[in-house]
Amino acid sequence: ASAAPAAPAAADQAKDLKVGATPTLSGLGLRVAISEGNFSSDGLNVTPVVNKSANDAVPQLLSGELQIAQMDTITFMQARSQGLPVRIIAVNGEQSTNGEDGAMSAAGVVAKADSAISSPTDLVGKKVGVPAIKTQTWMNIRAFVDAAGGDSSKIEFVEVPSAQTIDLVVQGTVDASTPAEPLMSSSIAAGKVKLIHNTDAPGNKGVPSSVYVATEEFIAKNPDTVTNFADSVYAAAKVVNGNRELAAKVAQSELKYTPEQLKNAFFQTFGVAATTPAQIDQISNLAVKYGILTDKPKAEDLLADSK
Amino acid sequence: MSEMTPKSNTAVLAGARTKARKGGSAVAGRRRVGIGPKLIAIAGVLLLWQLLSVSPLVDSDSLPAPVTVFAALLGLWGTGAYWAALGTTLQVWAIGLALCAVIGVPAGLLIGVSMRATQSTRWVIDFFRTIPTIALLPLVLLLFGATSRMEITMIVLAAIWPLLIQSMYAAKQVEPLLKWVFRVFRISTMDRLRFLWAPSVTLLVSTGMRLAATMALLMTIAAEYIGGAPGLGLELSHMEQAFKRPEVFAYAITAGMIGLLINAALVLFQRRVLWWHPIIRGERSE
Amino acid sequence: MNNSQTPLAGRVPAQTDELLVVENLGKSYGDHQVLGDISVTVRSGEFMCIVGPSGAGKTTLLQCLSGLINPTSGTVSLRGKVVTEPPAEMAIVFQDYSRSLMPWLSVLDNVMLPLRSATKDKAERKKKAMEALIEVGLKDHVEKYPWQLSGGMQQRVAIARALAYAPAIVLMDEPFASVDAQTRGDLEDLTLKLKNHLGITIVLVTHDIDEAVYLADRVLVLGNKPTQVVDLIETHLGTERDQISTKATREFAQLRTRVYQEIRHGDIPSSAGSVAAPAAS
Amino acid sequence: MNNSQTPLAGRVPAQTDELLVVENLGKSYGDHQVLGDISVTVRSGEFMCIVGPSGAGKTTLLQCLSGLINPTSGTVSLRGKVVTEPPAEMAIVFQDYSRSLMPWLSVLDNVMLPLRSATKDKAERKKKAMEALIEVGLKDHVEKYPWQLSGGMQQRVAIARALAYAPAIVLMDEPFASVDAQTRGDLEDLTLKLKNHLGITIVLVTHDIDEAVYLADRVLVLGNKPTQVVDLIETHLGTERDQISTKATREFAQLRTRVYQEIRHGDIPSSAGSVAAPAAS
Amino acid sequence: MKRLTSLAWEIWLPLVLIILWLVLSAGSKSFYFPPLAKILETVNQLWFFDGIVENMLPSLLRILTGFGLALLVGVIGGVLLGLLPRFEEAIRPLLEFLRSTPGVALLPIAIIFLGIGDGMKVFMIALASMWPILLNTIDGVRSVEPVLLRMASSYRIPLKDKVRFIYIPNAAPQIFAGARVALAIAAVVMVVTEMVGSPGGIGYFILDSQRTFKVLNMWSGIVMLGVLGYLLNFGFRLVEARVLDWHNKKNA
Ligand SMILES: Nc1ncnc2c1ncn2[C@@H]1O[C@H](COP(=O)(O)OP(=O)(O)OP(=O)(O)O)[C@@H](O)[C@H]1O
Ligand SMILES: Nc1ncnc2c1ncn2[C@@H]1O[C@H](COP(=O)(O)OP(=O)(O)OP(=O)(O)O)[C@@H](O)[C@H]1O
Ligand SMILES: [Mg+2]
Ligand SMILES: [Mg+2]
Repeated sequence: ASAAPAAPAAADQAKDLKVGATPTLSGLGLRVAISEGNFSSDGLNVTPVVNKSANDAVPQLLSGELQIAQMDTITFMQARSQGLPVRIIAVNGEQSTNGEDGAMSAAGVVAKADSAISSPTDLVGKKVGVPAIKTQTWMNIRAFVDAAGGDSSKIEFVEVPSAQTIDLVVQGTVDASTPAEPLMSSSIAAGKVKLIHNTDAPGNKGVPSSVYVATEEFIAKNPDTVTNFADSVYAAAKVVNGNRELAAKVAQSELKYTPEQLKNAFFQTFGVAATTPAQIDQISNLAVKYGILTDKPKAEDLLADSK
Repeated sequence: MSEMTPKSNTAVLAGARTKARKGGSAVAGRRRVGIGPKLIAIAGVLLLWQLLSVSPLVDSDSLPAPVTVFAALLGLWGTGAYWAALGTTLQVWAIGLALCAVIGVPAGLLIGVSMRATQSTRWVIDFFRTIPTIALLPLVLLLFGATSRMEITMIVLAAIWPLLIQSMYAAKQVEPLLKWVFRVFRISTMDRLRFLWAPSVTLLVSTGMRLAATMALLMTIAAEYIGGAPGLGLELSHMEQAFKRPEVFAYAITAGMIGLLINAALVLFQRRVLWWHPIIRGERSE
Repeated sequence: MNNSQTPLAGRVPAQTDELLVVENLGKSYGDHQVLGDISVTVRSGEFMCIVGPSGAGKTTLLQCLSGLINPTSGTVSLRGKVVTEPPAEMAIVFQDYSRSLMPWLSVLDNVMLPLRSATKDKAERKKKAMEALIEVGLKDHVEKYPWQLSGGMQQRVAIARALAYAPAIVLMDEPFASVDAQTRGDLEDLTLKLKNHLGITIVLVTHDIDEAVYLADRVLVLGNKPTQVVDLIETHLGTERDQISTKATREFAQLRTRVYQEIRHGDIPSSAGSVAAPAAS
Repeated sequence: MNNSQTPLAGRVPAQTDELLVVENLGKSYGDHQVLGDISVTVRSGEFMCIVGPSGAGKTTLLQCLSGLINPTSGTVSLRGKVVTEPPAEMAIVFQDYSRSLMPWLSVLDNVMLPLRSATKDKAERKKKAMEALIEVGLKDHVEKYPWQLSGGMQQRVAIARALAYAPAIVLMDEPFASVDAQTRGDLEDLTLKLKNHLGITIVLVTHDIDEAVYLADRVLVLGNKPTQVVDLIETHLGTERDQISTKATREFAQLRTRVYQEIRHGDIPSSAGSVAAPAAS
Repeated sequence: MKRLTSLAWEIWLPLVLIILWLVLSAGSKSFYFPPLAKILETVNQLWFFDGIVENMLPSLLRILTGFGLALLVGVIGGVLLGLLPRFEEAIRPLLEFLRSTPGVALLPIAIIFLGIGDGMKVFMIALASMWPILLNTIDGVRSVEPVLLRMASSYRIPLKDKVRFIYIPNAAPQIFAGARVALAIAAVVMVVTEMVGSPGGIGYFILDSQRTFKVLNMWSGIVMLGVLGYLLNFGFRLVEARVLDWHNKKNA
């Protein structure tokens, strides 16, 4: 990492960090890093703070209530595009697949088990529930439907509370919806729904789906801390990626999931190294294509270590 | 003066008690409902719920059966997290509500008394009270973070309106002739507050208090739920994230029961204080 | 005392007995003029009775006298000072007595309440209140609440409240309307006693002409539309009066006939000024 | 008609003129017994006046008669049928008239309200209400609200409401307490006319003994503690009465003295039964 | 003249506050608290008049139906429960319970039965905003002057007339107080429920702007919501001034 001009001495930098993270499986990376002691071995004292969305995290980053927060990449880009002074300091989750048919991932589009919908193109003209419109999930669905030759603009998207996604499909209120893990796998196992397609964008495997961000001010004042933080989460990711047992253990103890829920769960992969401007561009291209962003941001402006 | 304040207060309350008992056809005449009908009503609803949850109308995972929910509740009662969350929520709720009362009631009465004040504040009140507190959450988070101060701010922003508005209307309901009596006998401002205003506005204000208490509770939980401050709402949110529907319902039922208890206490208070009011005297109406 | 209202400013006011001076008083509710142009002076220590048809504006006049409502025109002054607020030395018994009692206070507390500012000692307050309640015959009902009392009893509570306040002036609006003949006589004599022994000035509105003549030093007869002073009659019945003997006198009979006719015709009868009108019954 | 109350069951009831029969009526509020043991019969078409000290229980008795409150002991029956709720043919004028009017309805609407169920046609209702209001002299105030009226005017609204209802029986609780002498006389004559020409049965509570004697066919005097019937006096003053001449008769003077003394002593005077008591004044 | 003074009294405080806000926020650099001038500019661009048609009208429709329903159910239910005190006491625990149950638990149930369309939204608005009206109506019905009730039963005024001419007018001041509180609640619930289902509505607009960090848009939505609230209240006040005319004059 390149040091900012006149970087403060390491001793003056923040060591006690409050880090906002989602209370879902995508927030597992941070919990693993804590429980595996990666932070403490780097001299950091990290307290996880539950943040349900980036909307709650950003004001707290600005006010100094939080030092670092985890959020999905698209939301981060939206914040950035509105001029908020935040940057990516590390990758959290990565997209686990290239959107191959039938592959499980962190979330997926499901329909009722006996539904006529069986492929992405069948979604055209149907009512699909997403957590929110113009977000990453929504964008990815459109991307793979278009890639499969469908016209994604003809899908009727509705917003549904994440806890209700399965109910609404079973109920028939929506034709398909997008549960996240572990709800998706347990519902499929229960025979209620079937997987149509995961919510990964085609060809974007390894692209960061969620990132850790901090304010520019914090990054400038605490360059070493930021580096240490990134190193710690990458170290933890290396351990937990592919280690179902560890992942399940931390998910049970820190995120209150039950063993039954996690039985078939898919654990997403966490980033083990800093992202590249090329990967960032892959996402921002899609975001611009689907109108989430009006202008394509310069990847360098988004990353802390390119400053 | 100070010597008599508590005394005549007790006198009033003592009067309340004796009257409530020996008040002849007046108070005693109003037959109160025992616990029986209440239990029957509750049992009826539980039965309906149970039937609904096992019926093919709804998926049993969507609407867990009451037995499942109560089993979950019993399970939660065994955890320290439940009680800690309950304690935190109640504490924040109490502070928030107290603030609402301290600001809302006097302000509402003052605005209600004066025509000019009513006119002056009309636009402002109408404007601000339609702005949903939820929309202000990021701003409040920016100012206070996910702390109890954030919660209290949210509570006050949401729950002050019932008290303010009910107090405004209460102030306009004071019997004009009694106001004259107090003017004629040049009764001091303190006494005027105690012996004219307090009894006259109690009904409307205490109903405002019941509304505000519930809104404050809901707001506390909502703030914890969305904003991530510790308490019942956060626990509920955890359970929801973990897709533990019975526990979610168990927490919701906890909130419902708190509301029930708070309101029962407030109704009891109302009955105690308003024993003289036709509403409680309940003279034969039919 | 502020004297700037008198036309002859600078003159030291003679120790006049003019207590309440009403000058060209007029009062309208909206467009509806109730009081026309009333001028009258209540003397210190006198007992003035006001009579007039129902709806004439007696209550309105009393409310103007007390400063509870502002006249549309003209002024009321107490000892030369314009009245805008109820003066400290004044007590009122309202016509709508039942609404003027606080349902949340017992009879005793209702009577004691106005005494709080003047009498700091609670026992003392209670003593005064009890005395007044005994005077009006409610000794056994002091612990009850107003809504547990009969109409006449409520009215007597209102009277007791005014008496206990020990005012210099009492305005009473049909204070005996709901009490029985016996109690009424007793209360009439009680008010006479207050006037004679304590020097309290009393202005009393009544519909009972006998009562007006029996009690009053002067009877103010109101009438016409808008309401004006029809007559102001000195009774000259002396200080000591008695329910039986005073009412049996010829003067009494003449006075009541005169008042009766004045109210009936809303105007001064032809024989006005003298007391020569024929006595009825 | 249900006749099971009469002791001689099976006997076909003679076309009796017993309308309201009160038998051994007692009423307590909590421990406080107000009415002792009252038995009295109101005849069809008669005018009965009830007098008695303030707080004696006149209002309570009237409320028992109407079935508004249940007696603690004894019964009230109307045409042989026990009264448990206000009978359709009965109207009441309440003592607390100002509270018995709805502040949110105009005077006219207040009077029209009870007519809604009997008279479907609104114009007809309005006509009846207006007639009653004109009778009580409120023609010009029908559009006002009760709280814009003087006390006496409010009381007359309450009277008009009862008249417009065209009942067979009217119970009136001190209905003229707040109106002036002139209006009072007119209203008294109006009620007499109702009785004489329309055959309405009237029970009227009053504190004015002259009024009681002047109006009544029989005067019911209440007294004692707990309250009992002290006397029930036939007046025998004839059907046609006149404010001046009737009140000037010797019988009238004797009757009023008798009633006065009975109230005063709460008991039948030594000379009771005869009408030989000396006339006062 | 009288109208002018009363208008002056009504607008001085809002004017002062707006000017204060304008001045104090003028140089604001804070991301979340932009200058008022900019907010007003955004209001002008976004809302007049496309935004009003697109977002305000659907919301207005929802809030009006929901609030109307709440009024209807609250008043009718309040009168019934007010007249049946024993029944009311029996079911009070249930009502209090329902009233205090968080929306996060009620919303799923409503979604199960009513889906995610306008039906559900209107239902949630009505359910949440009904309580103040209900409780106040019960109070108002119960506090009728006893003498008035005796009068009514002595004239055998039938129940429907009693309800119409005695109970409801007597409860009217309280009902209005409750309805005002209800309107505020209705707005909150409207915003929250618009997050579910098809996009659209002013609440959705505000929360979506928030989600995408378009703070100016968010503020413009808040301002418009305030204006909407003011307008609703204004309409409401016209009704109230007529209905409670007697009350205001009597107690003035
Ligand atoms: N608040 C008011 N608004 C409008 N008119 C009113 C109001 N108060 C009184 N009036 C009118 O003023 C007139 C006089 O009323 P007031 O009460 O003074 O009469 P009064 O002489 O006391 O009559 P009474 O002997 O019946 O009590 C009446 O015609 C009444 O209608
Ligand atoms: N609700 C009540 N609770 C307790 N006591 C009551 C109640 N109502 C009346 N009383 C008592 O009953 C007695 C009789 O009252 P009532 O009103 O019948 O008297 P009244 O003869 O009509 O008197 P008045 O001529 O003064 O109107 C009084 O002593 C009163 O205190
Ligand atoms: Mg008067
Ligand atoms: Mg009485």
